[in-house]
Amino acid sequence: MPFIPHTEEDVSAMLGAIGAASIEELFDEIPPALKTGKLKDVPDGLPEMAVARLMQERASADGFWSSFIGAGVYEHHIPAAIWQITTRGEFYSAYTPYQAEASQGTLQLIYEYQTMMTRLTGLDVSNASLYDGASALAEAVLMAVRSHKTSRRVLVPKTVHPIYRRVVDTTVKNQGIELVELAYDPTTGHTVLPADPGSFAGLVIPQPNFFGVLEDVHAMTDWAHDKGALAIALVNPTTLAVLEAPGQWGSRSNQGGGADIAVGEGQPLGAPMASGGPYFGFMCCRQAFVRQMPGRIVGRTVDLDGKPGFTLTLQAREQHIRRSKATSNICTNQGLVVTAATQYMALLGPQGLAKVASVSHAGTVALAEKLAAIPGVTRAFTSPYFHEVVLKLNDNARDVLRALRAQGILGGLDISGWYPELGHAILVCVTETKTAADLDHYAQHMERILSKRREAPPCAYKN
Amino acid sequence: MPFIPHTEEDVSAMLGAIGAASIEELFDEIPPALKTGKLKDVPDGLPEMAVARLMQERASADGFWSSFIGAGVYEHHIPAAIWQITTRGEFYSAYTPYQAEASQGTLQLIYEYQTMMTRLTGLDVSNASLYDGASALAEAVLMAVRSHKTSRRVLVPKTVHPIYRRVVDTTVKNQGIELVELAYDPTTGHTVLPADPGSFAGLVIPQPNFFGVLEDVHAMTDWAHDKGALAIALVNPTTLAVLEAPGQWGSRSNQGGGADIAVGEGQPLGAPMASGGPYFGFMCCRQAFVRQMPGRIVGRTVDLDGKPGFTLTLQAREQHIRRSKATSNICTNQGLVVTAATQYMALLGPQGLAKVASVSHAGTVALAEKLAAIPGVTRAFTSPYFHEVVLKLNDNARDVLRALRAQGILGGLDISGWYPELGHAILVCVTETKTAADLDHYAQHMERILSKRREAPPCAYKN
Amino acid sequence: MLIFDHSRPGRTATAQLPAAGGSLDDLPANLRRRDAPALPEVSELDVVRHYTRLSQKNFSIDTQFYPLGSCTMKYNPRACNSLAMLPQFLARHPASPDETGQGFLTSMFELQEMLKDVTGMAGVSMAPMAGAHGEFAGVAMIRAYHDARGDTARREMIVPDAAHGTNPASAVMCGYTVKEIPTDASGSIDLAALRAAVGPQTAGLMLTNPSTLGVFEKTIADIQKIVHDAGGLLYYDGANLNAILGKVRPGDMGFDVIHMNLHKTFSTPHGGGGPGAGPVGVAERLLPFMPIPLVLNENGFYRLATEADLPQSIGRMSANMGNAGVLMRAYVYARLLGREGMHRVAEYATLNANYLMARLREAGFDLAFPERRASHEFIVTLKKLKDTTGVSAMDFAKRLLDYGFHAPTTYFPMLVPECLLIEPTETESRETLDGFVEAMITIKREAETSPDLVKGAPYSLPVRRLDDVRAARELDLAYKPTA
Amino acid sequence: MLIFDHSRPGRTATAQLPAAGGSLDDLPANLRRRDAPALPEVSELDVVRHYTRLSQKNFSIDTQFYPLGSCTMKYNPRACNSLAMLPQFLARHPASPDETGQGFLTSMFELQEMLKDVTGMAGVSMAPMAGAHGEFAGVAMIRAYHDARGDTARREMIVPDAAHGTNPASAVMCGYTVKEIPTDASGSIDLAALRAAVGPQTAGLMLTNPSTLGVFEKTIADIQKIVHDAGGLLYYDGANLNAILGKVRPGDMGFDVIHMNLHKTFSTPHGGGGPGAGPVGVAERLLPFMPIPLVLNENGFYRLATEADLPQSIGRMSANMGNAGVLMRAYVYARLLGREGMHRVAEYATLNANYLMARLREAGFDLAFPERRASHEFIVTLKKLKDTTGVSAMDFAKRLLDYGFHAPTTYFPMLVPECLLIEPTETESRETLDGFVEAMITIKREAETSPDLVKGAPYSLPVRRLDDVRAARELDLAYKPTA
Repeated sequence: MPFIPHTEEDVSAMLGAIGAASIEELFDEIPPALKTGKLKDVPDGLPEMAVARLMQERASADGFWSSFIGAGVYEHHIPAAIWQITTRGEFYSAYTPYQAEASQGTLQLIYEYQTMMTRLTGLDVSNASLYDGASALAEAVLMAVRSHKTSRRVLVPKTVHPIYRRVVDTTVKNQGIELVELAYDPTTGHTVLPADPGSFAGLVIPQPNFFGVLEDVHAMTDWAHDKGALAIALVNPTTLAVLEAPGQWGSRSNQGGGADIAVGEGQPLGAPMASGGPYFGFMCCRQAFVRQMPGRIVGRTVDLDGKPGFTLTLQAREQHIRRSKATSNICTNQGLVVTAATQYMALLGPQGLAKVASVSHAGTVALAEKLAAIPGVTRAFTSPYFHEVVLKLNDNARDVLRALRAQGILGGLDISGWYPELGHAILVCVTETKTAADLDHYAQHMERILSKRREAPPCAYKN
Repeated sequence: MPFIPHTEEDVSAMLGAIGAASIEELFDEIPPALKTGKLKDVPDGLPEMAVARLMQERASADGFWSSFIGAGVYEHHIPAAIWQITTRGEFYSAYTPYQAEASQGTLQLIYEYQTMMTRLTGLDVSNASLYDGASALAEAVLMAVRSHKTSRRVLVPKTVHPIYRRVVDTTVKNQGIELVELAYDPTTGHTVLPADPGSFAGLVIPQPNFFGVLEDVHAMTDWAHDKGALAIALVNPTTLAVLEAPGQWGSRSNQGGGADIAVGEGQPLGAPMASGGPYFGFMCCRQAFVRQMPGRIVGRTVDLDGKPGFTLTLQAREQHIRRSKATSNICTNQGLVVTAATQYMALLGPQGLAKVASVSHAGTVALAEKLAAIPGVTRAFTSPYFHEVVLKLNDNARDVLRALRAQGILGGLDISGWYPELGHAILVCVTETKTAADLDHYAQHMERILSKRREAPPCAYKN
Repeated sequence: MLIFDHSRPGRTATAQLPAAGGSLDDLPANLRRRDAPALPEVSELDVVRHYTRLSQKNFSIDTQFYPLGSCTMKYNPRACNSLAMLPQFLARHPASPDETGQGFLTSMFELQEMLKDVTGMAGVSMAPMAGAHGEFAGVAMIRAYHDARGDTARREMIVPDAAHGTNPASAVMCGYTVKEIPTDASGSIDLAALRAAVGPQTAGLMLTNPSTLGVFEKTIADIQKIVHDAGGLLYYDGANLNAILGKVRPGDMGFDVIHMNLHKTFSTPHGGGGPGAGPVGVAERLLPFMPIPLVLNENGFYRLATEADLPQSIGRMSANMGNAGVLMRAYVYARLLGREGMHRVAEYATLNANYLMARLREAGFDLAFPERRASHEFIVTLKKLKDTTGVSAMDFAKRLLDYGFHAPTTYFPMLVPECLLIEPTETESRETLDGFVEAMITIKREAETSPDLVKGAPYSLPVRRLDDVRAARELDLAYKPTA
Repeated sequence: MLIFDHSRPGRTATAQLPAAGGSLDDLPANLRRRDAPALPEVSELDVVRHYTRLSQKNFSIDTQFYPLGSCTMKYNPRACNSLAMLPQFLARHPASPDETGQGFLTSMFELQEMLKDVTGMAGVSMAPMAGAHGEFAGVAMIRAYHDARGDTARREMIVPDAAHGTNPASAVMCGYTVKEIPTDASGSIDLAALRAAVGPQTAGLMLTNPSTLGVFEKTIADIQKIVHDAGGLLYYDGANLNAILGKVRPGDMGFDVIHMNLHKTFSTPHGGGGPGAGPVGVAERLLPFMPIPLVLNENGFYRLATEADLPQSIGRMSANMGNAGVLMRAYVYARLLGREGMHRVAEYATLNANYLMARLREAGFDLAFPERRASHEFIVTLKKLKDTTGVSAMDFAKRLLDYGFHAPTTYFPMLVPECLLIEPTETESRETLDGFVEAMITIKREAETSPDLVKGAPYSLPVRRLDDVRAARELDLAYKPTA
């Protein structure tokens, strides 16, 4: 019996102690008519050996690709140490640190994580993480509405990742919150601030935005504050090594200005792409809003002997105490991924993270120049971008990407469906994992494909 | 500087404390003329990211194969838990447990390993492991000679792995020890005991032998003992789950008979094949010979409070104390692989190991029958075999194996060079990792190849 | 020592930095960061040593028995971890075309199908990333259903008082008001109260079965009828699914929607508090509302469903497809267990719980519901001990840590005073349970003879009892060096 | 608790057993086992929990500073482990054709070339599986060389008294007698004694440089000339290669043969005592005698050399190609370090050693060779402390464990009384070294004021001081249940 240690002798001795004749008898409070027969769609159990072979075959079938897709999830180098330590049993198989004395490892790590995130974002406090970047943005919207006394409207630029906007919508729509979409300038790719926004609780400020374009975060922050609303930064943590911290946004950041809340996707900090997760969302805010922040929070305190130690705190906000009055229904964080991310930030440090950001950016610039030199490829926007760029093609994006795929290249994300006004447009990203040869390889094939030159069909295998 | 934590400030402060002007000054006792210039054949250092990509490309180039090669190294399923635990830093990066109090993890594990090995072999004591099976055999030969008062001759059947015999030769030849080769019966594949062997210190008894053939270990053990020599068992630990333990060999095993020493290759117990290592050799013996046994040994004792604990013991045999009078020059074991093997034996248990052995054997029998049914393939020997079998081909073995390789199959080991008297012969092995479909796939291609039918050439890739 | 204490200006883990240089000169100066973020500046050895040592300060399943009620801390098979982390799986970008992920998507589809089978539901979406996330999705589907029918007056969700706090919290997030109903003395829902509570305002009832009191709702058929007759839907909180896996299916009990905690029943790692996974299963009438994406099988080609496939979907829960790697671990677990293994889960979890309950009862502990069968968990109440010795459930729990056992859940469910909610799970051996009983007996004796000893526990852990009040009052949530 | 204490008849880790059945009926009954071997019968959780907990009872580099002299306990980069363990590498059978292992063999060939470069030797074979195994190979090559020239009277190997015990032991295994020569007061070889020792009987001299006393043999040029002039060969024991990597090469010093400990200088894991790897490098004249296999490059195709390629080889050392996986780790390490990294190894190892020596001297510790530079290690002698307080080097070492530091090597080299041989390695930070100095000072003070405290150490580990005498006298080498 996989994972069940009981011998026949155990079972009979235990039933004896209980005073039951059979295991089945222990289920005598379940109405017999409801009991399950044999399951139909669960196959026979397999030994680990067989499952390992199956999964190895499936992994081989999926293969490796030269990917230039970003769009919120980034292929960064993950130091080997990180997951070897993260998957140690003591981290991997521990529960939520409710028994603080028996969980100082996890608790101290989260405290360190919180500290690192406040330093990256330039804000006062951080929670222990949320599900992912999109849900973190949704929670930030809810938090802005809770914090704002009067308005239930939040402004969300169209330059925010389209799926993030859908997640926010799913999350808040039943609570009578109105999401107002802000347009972007078709030339620059910048968000356009409306002349007469009406009253609103918060403004979401993506930096860089979904197009990779750098928004004028200072002006946007000041504008939100001028209107009495909260500034919600949506940021990529890698870029924070070199781009201004949300806490420093705006002209009045030294007077307690700056963004009020910063959220984002933590995946770039050491989480493998893994078809979508697990990642984690981060959330930081100014001290004033800490009691409105959802999710777990770890604090430092002392023990009976006065020795420092760590514990979950501010639990009075949470659902297991406040129930229907809770700040949110969230009662986990993405602990294991945060374990990895904390090590990632420690290993990379300020120098390393800045280098990852700048090398990735330089790669994107180099590729964009190579590609834009090909007839039929142009940059969509004129503004400075970071690390990711929108290119317009003179051919169907889906077909071009498919042709690239035949060469083992995932050439970017087709965003024509989300932004039909851009025509055939792809969002292309380079990270530090790509060499100059990788960029050349991509550009050569793009040039060939767009010029409609045929290549001798290779094997059915990608090379 | 990879793996060097020193900042510039550290270096100058440390040089200050030393009273040196530069790091170079610390090498002022080295004659300047001898100092090294720039190294030539070491390339520039690469970041982990680049090395990871390089190694992943090399691994992909080597690929996966459907292998039917055994010959002393066996593809068994290795439970996922084992190497995840074995590579925990506390096992992986610990030194030899000289400071016993700070090494109870490793020491207790080795004590458990020693216990398991004595139970597998039916002998009294085990050391903490040796380099590999071949070198363990060489050490057993030396040990037999040390234990025997008069003879420096040891009988080694030709049915012992040819490379093992070479390793023994390399190891013992400078010590005036004579190795006497014993022939085998060309029909049965059994070792033939010579009528007049002369005086000898030990007889090596392989079970199963290199051909997979089961030797009459009882008769061989009795014969060696009758001649006043030691019986040295050379065994595959997996097979000991179902084949008689060396300690029980011979008709007088209940009167202290049985093999005197048992050695073998530990690889089947959880070590990946990994192009050859690291594996470990095991060595067990009767209590009477414990002080002649090379290698580390762990014993159980008590601490100052009378609490049980574990420590290296019988170190007085070893080189760091006895120097030129030492039992051997060995001062390591294969600790990390033993760490894996101990978990393997615990996870499999007597039931599991017996099942691995019997399923592997049944697979070999099934494949041998399928192949022997093909015109041009015959079994080389008539005797019962275990888990591995010699097949004679009516075509060049190397060419046949190459043709199988084009189908992704490694069809066995060509032993024609070592045993020219067998003609075109291959040694074929099946383990529990192979399914019935794998066996059919092999047999179908063997049939096609030997019948000289052509197949449409596939891609240059194996499928 | 914090990682920041190891930091020295200029120190780096060089092997982890890209070799190439990169320029940022094309960026507007005012958008660039003025001061580098004060992340630790440490060596690779510093990181490895610091976090390896930190890990050793945790209790975990891999090191201790962990009978934490309602959390299902069972063995997380190591193969689930290594197979979900095969390099190709990890390397796949979530926005890659479905063609490049058939291995992954096949696994996901098969998991979906297995989850449908074990729950008896008509459809499953694995988008939610935690139990509470699944609850939200489930309640949102209930609301979408009523709204789609124009039945918009149903704005009240009924929740038993013993429910997890997430139930009312999730209901509120969907714009519902919560009506709480009481539990009777035997630990069952008070049917009369339920009858009184339902009406045209009822959106549904959220129920955990077996309940958080560790007992099966024997009147589930009646409950189902009352709610459905009133026009409400029935929500199954899958927190205790492990108790009935393979024995009785929520779909067969008449539930309309269910969430599962794969980190409980399907043994994906708890990871110190996440990531989990909270797939939702639905009955036929809720199929159109499932959150996206889910996996579709089109003649053997697997693809992620989009808004075009489910135009009435409640929408998306995450930027991608939930906690995919957690789902992969659950898939591997399901394949290892297989059909027979699924049937065994509830059986042995229940056997272990009832055995432990019997032994503790025999040892003189008071059970909250002595007349009931334990499900996979049960409740001991230390009220009498507290009254006579002053030793609380919390003291008792802390002392267990000294004996090498993680504490059971304390003070939940709130309606039982000084309670310990104990869930041994099916993967623990009889010897381990016996060892736990020994420790319980010893501590009881200590409480009776030297209560201060117990009140001062723990003694053998990295820290002694921590001051939670101070933690909440003098907030210290991020390290600030005292310059 | 031993794993055997968890064993119960009939318990198994079922997921690890093959599903199929197998028959053994075709085997002769008398060759089949009568009684099943009494291996543990435990669950997978039992195994994971037991060995995870056992691991926590170890000190290791990943958890503690480990200044064990002559052992080079430096950080083992985690990438070396994971990249050597890529699934395809692990799955390759050693007898597979070279065509199926070009990725592996390319790596091995490049490692060979790098080892040649850093040692200045003409050829390298990586067959030996440990340092002592490499010593054996090296001495065997010396013997093969003399024998091949018919120079068979050379049957004496000269070994300094400070040498590792493996040196004389390896020489004896090759049929040599050992002649020991003394060390002078400054820690150098006594040249006069060496001159007196050499002659037509001299096969060679085995030398560690820097020596085990932690100092460089300044007269290496003279030593080399004396031995070579006498017709002997010069053996370099690479145990201390980390001290000179990238600064001076054994080949340039005139050595004819050398072994390397990759588990020291190339940072492959010590693994609780192995596996290591002990490649040998040789000068031109010993090339024909190298152990096989080694890797040949034939126009970009890599293959393992056989007996046909090296007919005069001393032969094979293992059934396959040595500890291949260890070599892979060393290869990854070498690529991570690269040329500049190699040059830095000795520099920073030496900086750390001299810094630690200076600080301990300043703190009042006696150095064995106060007038000499430390190489990558140095010796403190506690003779005076022992004489005045009774606290021995062993007591001191055990007390260090209580402070969270692994002890230095004690009582080696034997010619320095009450010695601690201290090797910090290049991967430790100044702060760690300072912490160690603090502990040393504290213990010295304890020894002077409360010597019994130190003599009773350690106190904070899983066991207190163990009775080694009893271990050797009342041998208990395997568990036997007391029935």
